[in-house]
Amino acid sequence: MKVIVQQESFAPGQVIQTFQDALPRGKHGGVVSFVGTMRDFNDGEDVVSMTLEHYPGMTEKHIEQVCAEAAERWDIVDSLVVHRYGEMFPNDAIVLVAVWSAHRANAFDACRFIINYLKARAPFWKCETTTAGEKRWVEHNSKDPKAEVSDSE
Amino acid sequence: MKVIVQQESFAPGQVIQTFQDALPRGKHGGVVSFVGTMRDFNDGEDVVSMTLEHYPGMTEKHIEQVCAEAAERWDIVDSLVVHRYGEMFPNDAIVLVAVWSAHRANAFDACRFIINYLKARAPFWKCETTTAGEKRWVEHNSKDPKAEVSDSE
Amino acid sequence: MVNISIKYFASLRDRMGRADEALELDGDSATVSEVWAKVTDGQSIPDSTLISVNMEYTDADTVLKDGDELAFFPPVTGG
Amino acid sequence: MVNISIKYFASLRDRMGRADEALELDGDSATVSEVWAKVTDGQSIPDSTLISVNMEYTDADTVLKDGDELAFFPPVTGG
Repeated sequence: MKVIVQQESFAPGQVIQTFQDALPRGKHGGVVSFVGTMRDFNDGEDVVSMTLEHYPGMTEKHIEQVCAEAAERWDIVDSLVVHRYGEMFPNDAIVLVAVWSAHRANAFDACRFIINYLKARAPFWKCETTTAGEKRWVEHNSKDPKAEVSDSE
Repeated sequence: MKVIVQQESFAPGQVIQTFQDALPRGKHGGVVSFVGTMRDFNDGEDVVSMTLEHYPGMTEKHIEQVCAEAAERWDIVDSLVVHRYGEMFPNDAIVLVAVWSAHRANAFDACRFIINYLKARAPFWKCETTTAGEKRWVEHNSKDPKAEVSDSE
Repeated sequence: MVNISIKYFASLRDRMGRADEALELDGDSATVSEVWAKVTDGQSIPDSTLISVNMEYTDADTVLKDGDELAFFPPVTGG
Repeated sequence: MVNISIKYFASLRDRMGRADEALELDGDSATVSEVWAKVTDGQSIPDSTLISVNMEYTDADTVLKDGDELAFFPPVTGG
């Protein structure tokens, strides 16, 4: 289990491959991953960049909790989360969740669980800069971070 | 929707990135992918290489059918499948399924559907070569390729 | 006259000792199981054998038409 | 004497005009809502505000202990 919260941009495929090359051989049959990408519009306006603020320490702690919970609930080989903070640009990868398992059903379930709970619980806040130079906080619907979450929103 | 059945090895992350770079901008919020990897043991014996036989024409046709069905059932932006045939070696990627969508729930569901039906329907057969030089066909449990499938096996 | 082609894959090809063959059916038509009996000297199709006609899955009762591509193969193991 | 630190994030930091502060509580203890009233001249915590103490989510009735790190922030929007 590895959780990385970093400012630098990253190439999801490369990060997955490097992590996978270090896994014990022959134990996993596959990897399921989710990569979230920055869009270039939101609410009808063009967005030139986005700054992600986070709560250092609490962010890592909660993503690690979610990964540990996934490893308890499903039989998986390993998991990897990379999440950026700071300024980023359209089409940048924001978040990567990857889960390796012997049976793919577990990897699908665990990967989905991790990204859903990460989105509900990990303290990150998006602030967009529009082409008009306006900065605005992205406001989502209020959600209890302790509640059961889904990915239907 | 793109289906590639090829003999050459491929780097999943690179293939995903190249495909994604050509997608219309701003329509998808993320990509869910499954990558199946060749293991280096099976049934307790070390496997040095594997040869995947396929039914040219029928293989592509059935993977395309499965992708088209996924696109009907879920609101997705695009899907990509790469599947190898011929000789491959431990830790090689055998299959990649990637699905882009605006809402990640659809990408998870569609990706899982595609790999499950691909595994049940696409005419591929694995033949392993063990360290003892023995060649053997991998036999799975019999399954009706027309039935509803799951990923629990 | 009904002319068909037959393909065998994987372990079934090894068992048959050939990858494909052409067959001319005497009557107007024949089912898949009748064709199998013909190419194996009267045997019945082994359990779990999969059958396709013109690259679509089908069953042993399917009646073959002129020009059909019939295939027999074991359960698939891709992905 | 109870000394705590408070952090504000995102739109709530903009609104408070500060990112963090230290607070010495007069009595033996205070709840999160009492602390919020103290730093905002008697207001109540806005709807949908999230609260953490020592980096764990909690609610407004939590009683603070000496050395606690309290944080207020809007709904999270990562991932």
